[in-house]
Amino acid sequence: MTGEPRVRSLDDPSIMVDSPATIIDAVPPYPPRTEREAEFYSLKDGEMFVNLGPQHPSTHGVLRVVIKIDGEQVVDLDPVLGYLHRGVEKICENGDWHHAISNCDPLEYIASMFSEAMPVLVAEKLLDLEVPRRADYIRVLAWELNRISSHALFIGWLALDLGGITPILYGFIERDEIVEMLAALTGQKLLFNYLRIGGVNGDLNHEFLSRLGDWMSRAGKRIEESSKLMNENEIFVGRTRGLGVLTREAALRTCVTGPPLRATGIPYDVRRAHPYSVYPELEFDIPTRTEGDSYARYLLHLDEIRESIRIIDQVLHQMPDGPVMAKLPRLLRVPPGRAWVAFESPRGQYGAYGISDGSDQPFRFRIHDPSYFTLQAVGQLVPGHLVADTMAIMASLDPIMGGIDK
Amino acid sequence: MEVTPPGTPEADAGTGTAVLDAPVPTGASPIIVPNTQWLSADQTAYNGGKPPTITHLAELELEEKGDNGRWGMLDVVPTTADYLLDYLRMNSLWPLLSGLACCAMEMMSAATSVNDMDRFNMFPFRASPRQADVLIVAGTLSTKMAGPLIRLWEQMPEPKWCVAMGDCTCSGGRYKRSYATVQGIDRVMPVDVYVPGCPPRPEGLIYGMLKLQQLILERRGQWADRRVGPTVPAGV
Amino acid sequence: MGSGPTVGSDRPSLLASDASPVPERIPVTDIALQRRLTERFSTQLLTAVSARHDTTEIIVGPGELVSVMSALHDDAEFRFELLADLAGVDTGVVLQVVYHLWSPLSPDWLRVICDGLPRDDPRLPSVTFLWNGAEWAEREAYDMFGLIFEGNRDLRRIYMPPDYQSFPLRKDFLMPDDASRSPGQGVRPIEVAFQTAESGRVPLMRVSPGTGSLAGWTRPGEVGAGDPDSGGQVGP
Amino acid sequence: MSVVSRPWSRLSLAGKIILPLIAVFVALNLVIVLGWVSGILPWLVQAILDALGDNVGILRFLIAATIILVITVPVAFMNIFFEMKLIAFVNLRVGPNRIGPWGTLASVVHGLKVLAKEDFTPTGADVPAFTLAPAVVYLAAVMTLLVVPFAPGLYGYDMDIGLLYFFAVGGVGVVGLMMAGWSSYNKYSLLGGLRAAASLISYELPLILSVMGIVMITGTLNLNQIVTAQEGSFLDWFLFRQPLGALIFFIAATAEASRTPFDLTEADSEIVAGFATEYSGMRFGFFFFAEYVNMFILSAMTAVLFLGGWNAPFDIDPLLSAVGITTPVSVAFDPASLGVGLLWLVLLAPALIIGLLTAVIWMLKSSWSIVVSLVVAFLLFNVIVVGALVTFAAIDLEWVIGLFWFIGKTVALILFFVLMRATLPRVRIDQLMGFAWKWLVPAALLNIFVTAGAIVILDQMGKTL
Repeated sequence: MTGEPRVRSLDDPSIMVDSPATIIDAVPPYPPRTEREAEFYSLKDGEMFVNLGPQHPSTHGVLRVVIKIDGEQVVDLDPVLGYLHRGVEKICENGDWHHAISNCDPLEYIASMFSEAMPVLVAEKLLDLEVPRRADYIRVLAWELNRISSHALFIGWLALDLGGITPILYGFIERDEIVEMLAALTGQKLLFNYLRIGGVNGDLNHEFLSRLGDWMSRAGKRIEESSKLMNENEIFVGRTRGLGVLTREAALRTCVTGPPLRATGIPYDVRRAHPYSVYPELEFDIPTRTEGDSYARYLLHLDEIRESIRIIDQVLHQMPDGPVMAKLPRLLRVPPGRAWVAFESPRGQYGAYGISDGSDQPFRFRIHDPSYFTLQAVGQLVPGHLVADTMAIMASLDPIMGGIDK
Repeated sequence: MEVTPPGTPEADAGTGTAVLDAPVPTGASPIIVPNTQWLSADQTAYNGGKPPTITHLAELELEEKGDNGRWGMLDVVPTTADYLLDYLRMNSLWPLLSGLACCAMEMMSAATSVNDMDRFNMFPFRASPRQADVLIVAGTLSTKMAGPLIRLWEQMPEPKWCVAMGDCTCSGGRYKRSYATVQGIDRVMPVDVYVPGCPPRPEGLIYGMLKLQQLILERRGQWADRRVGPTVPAGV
Repeated sequence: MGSGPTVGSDRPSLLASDASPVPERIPVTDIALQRRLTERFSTQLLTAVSARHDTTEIIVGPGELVSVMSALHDDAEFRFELLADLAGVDTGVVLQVVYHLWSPLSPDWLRVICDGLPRDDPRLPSVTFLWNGAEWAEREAYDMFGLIFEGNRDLRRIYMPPDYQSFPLRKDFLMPDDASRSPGQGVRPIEVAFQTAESGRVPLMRVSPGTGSLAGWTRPGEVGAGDPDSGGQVGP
Repeated sequence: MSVVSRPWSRLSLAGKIILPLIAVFVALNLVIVLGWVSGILPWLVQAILDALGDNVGILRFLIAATIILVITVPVAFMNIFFEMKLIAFVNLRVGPNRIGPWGTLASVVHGLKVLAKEDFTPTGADVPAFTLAPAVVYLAAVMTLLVVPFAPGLYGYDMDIGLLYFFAVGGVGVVGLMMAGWSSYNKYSLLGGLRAAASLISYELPLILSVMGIVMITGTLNLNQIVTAQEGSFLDWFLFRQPLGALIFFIAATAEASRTPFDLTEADSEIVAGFATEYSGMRFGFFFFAEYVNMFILSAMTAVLFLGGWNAPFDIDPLLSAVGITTPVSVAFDPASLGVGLLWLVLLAPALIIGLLTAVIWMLKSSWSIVVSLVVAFLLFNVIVVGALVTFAAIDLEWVIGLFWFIGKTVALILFFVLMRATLPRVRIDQLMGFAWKWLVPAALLNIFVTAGAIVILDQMGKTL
């Protein structure tokens, strides 16, 4: 707000510093430290920096992206992370294994049921603990419900970043129904602290089951209705088809997993590649597409919602009886060793690497978030497109800053 | 006061540009650059040691007169007019479209179809801080985000209000002991209404906004002095 | 503490007696993969190939990392195409970098541990020439542990502010128990500055089970056998 | 200086408004008294009256411009309320329902609140351009309304080049948007201003070409004559004689008003608020209003050019004559003939009718007190009288019924605009330009050729299109 030089000509817009409404000046005030940074922060004539974020309507949280544009065309971009860094790994090392569950909860605040599963699965693997089958089925039920709510929000956000204001509200209707349903099961609406080492917190209750049946009776139809608003929309298809094409090789080299990887034709889904829980006993397909563009990712999410509804149907029919918690000592001392678990979240392969030194606290707890790796693809996909497409591509990769910044 | 550490491109410029022997900083000698995270663009705001120039009450704050006698001879009429103005402001609160973390989900959910904030004219969410009235800080505030958040607050035109949504913004919450978070946003910016909960339900946020309406009406045109620190307004 | 348990050992479950009526799960390990690894990298591994659960594990030194990883990625008998994870580890004595790989040819995860990186100047080659997606993971490891990946084109801090001076996930970085001080009062985030090994004061660090009290805190020289990851071999 | 500035800064906004008003009032009184005493004032008044009598046209123009400038504000409020409620309906929401009956006053509250916000000029802004831009945009929108014929005999100014004036003045708004985008000293604003310039200028072309067919058919640029050329039933509207032109005009008008799906100028999800990013307070309010006034004007022009303006979709005179009414009803009624009866009528009739209604209501609804029923009866009486007057006017004065049809058509088009905003996503800038130059312009030219050919052929056959 003070001391910025006044520029009065359009000859060299690049020396225009950002005005107050962009809350950070794009160019850092210190000398570049790496050759990549030096290369990015040097301008050819006609180019200028535009700073999106950390507060921007469509960066999905506090992501900050510095884009170098030539007219309306994006030449290069540099994502800047860390505006939501909460030091979860350090906190997990300072609390015991049970605290880790609630500390990992807010990482993926759209699908908390997945992020809170990391310490649970790691500790169970280190304990060689056999989880009761009913607990496993309940976990799968909760996971798939949460996956559907997350995908519904993805569809809405993609439309919102393209300028349509209605689909996000329909998506939120779906999401609120499912989340209230899970709140009846877990007691919390957003950050369900439900999974436990050796089982789940509580058994299914009547309210949850009645809400679930009520929702299942019309879930498929509702999904088709709300997707019809966009599938048959010429503007939407024209803006997303052929946009941000990610090739197989690039996806593998960039360590992209989840829907963006499956949209390129690689059927990598941890539920099938490394079966965990009771997924081997369930029938479902891994939908893939070969185009690899934003439209393919959008359609892939729709297919995954249908598959999740299939899984939920089977789970409800095969749900066994029995306990939902294994017997565990009150003070849980996890035997020493290392363990790596991976499982499929709505955004790809969630992973956790835990080291225990025999105490009740994890010695090291590494959190692997899929969207942290998926977001790197933006640097390859966006350059060459227009400013408006930056938002569409980022939305179609579906990053969640809570998991990215940890 | 820029110190260029050894190992950065300036220090040993001209080294090989091959990828494998790229100049990289050493771990033992940390990178030292001037602090840009905590100096907001307006040096005179908040921690600058000088009185704020953003609000038009700056002069009064200089004279430590508070809000007493700011009308002078026209005491009756402007106060009544301000009552009317505050009635308008109370009924048209445009929040800033900015969410930090988890609570942002519930903030959006409060604006969507199920529980509709638009009924109370707390809509639309403005994307530009220049046109916003309320800053709903929803989610954990990290030390890296604190500077930008302060600057957002400075950019909003008076009269403006701040609602701290969630435990993390009220007190630090479950990340209070972290090395990278601010223990409560009232340490870096003024707060009018606190909405606890992790996260609060949308109904909780709407209740907090209704409390904010009550607060606006009760201040009768006299805005709270923007002191950084826990300020629980009277009468709410 | 005595000598720490070796990592590869397949310990029986603590709860085999009372856990559940279902018999204990037989760990699935890919014997063929272990044999192939042993034949291929017999000279380059620091320890024998070990396996537990569904994870096969090899430990290499920083010198051998490039050849081993490129062989794992390129050879037709391995084809570990997907880098599942890249994690830094501070054992309290040395630093490690842990890679998890996935191959369509094997039901197992492969864990490659690059062991024996000295604390004061931990340097190892980058794997961005195989997976350019590892760039940000290495930036995170540099940010949290101070690991220097030679060949990473963009080794900056990614989470902490650029003027941050220590590495939070190292074991000598102590978490403050009182959260009274806060950046809001002009104080930088609470941290214990990173101390090199040859600097005078060696900070207390946790290498053995600690419950938060000083009972668990020891100096790095004293133990080291106590923690599972150093496992006796420190450096190549 | 501080002697003046310090007390001034202590005043609140209301104080800053009221204090100058008092000073101006006192000054005016002094001027009047002195002028009257010295005899200057009567002479001045006489001179002014003579001057006005000489040229009534200018006077009429000034009055019309003032009235139109005033009525744009409630028009904007109305549009904003329609938008809020209809979008809420599409979103399965309730929408504002707290202020006023059914939340009808929500938009008014928003507008007045914007008026009372801090007015802010960012450092580094080009102050003159920054200050003038909202006025330019708003006035460009308002001045186009001057030539719109609302009803027979009800128009701001009857120009022979009305259509040309409309396009010419409407194009001035682009200058304001570019001024805002450049002077805000912000890159988002810069992008928004340039986008506005590109899209609006390229859509002016199909907008103008699409109405050439009408001009060729009617042979005039005068909007009143264009409307009168569409008299008769709704089959005579140009919508059915120029369907392609109507379509092109509506699409181009959507882009001119920068409404979804062509609202790239303030694309929230891309460039924060476009050219209005740095504007706060009432300056932003001007942009905000101008958008909705533009929407109203373009709907009105679509109604005038293609939907027959004030013409009724069907002729209601036969119906009325069937009932027995022949329009215009000639009321031969001389109040003086009543003599003192007029006094009774004026004084007693209301009281008597109100009393009767009160008694009836009080007897029918015993839960109400006599006072309440009195109030209700008074309101009911007023409703009856006003309704009777309006009916009489609608039958007798043709401009009332004309205004009714005109406003109806315009509001229907506005609701269609809003519905598009609620359902459609946004196009990209290159798609926008490509659509204008590759599809709309050729189609408009084709429309012109076809119309010309039809005119010539029908002329040979001795008919007219």
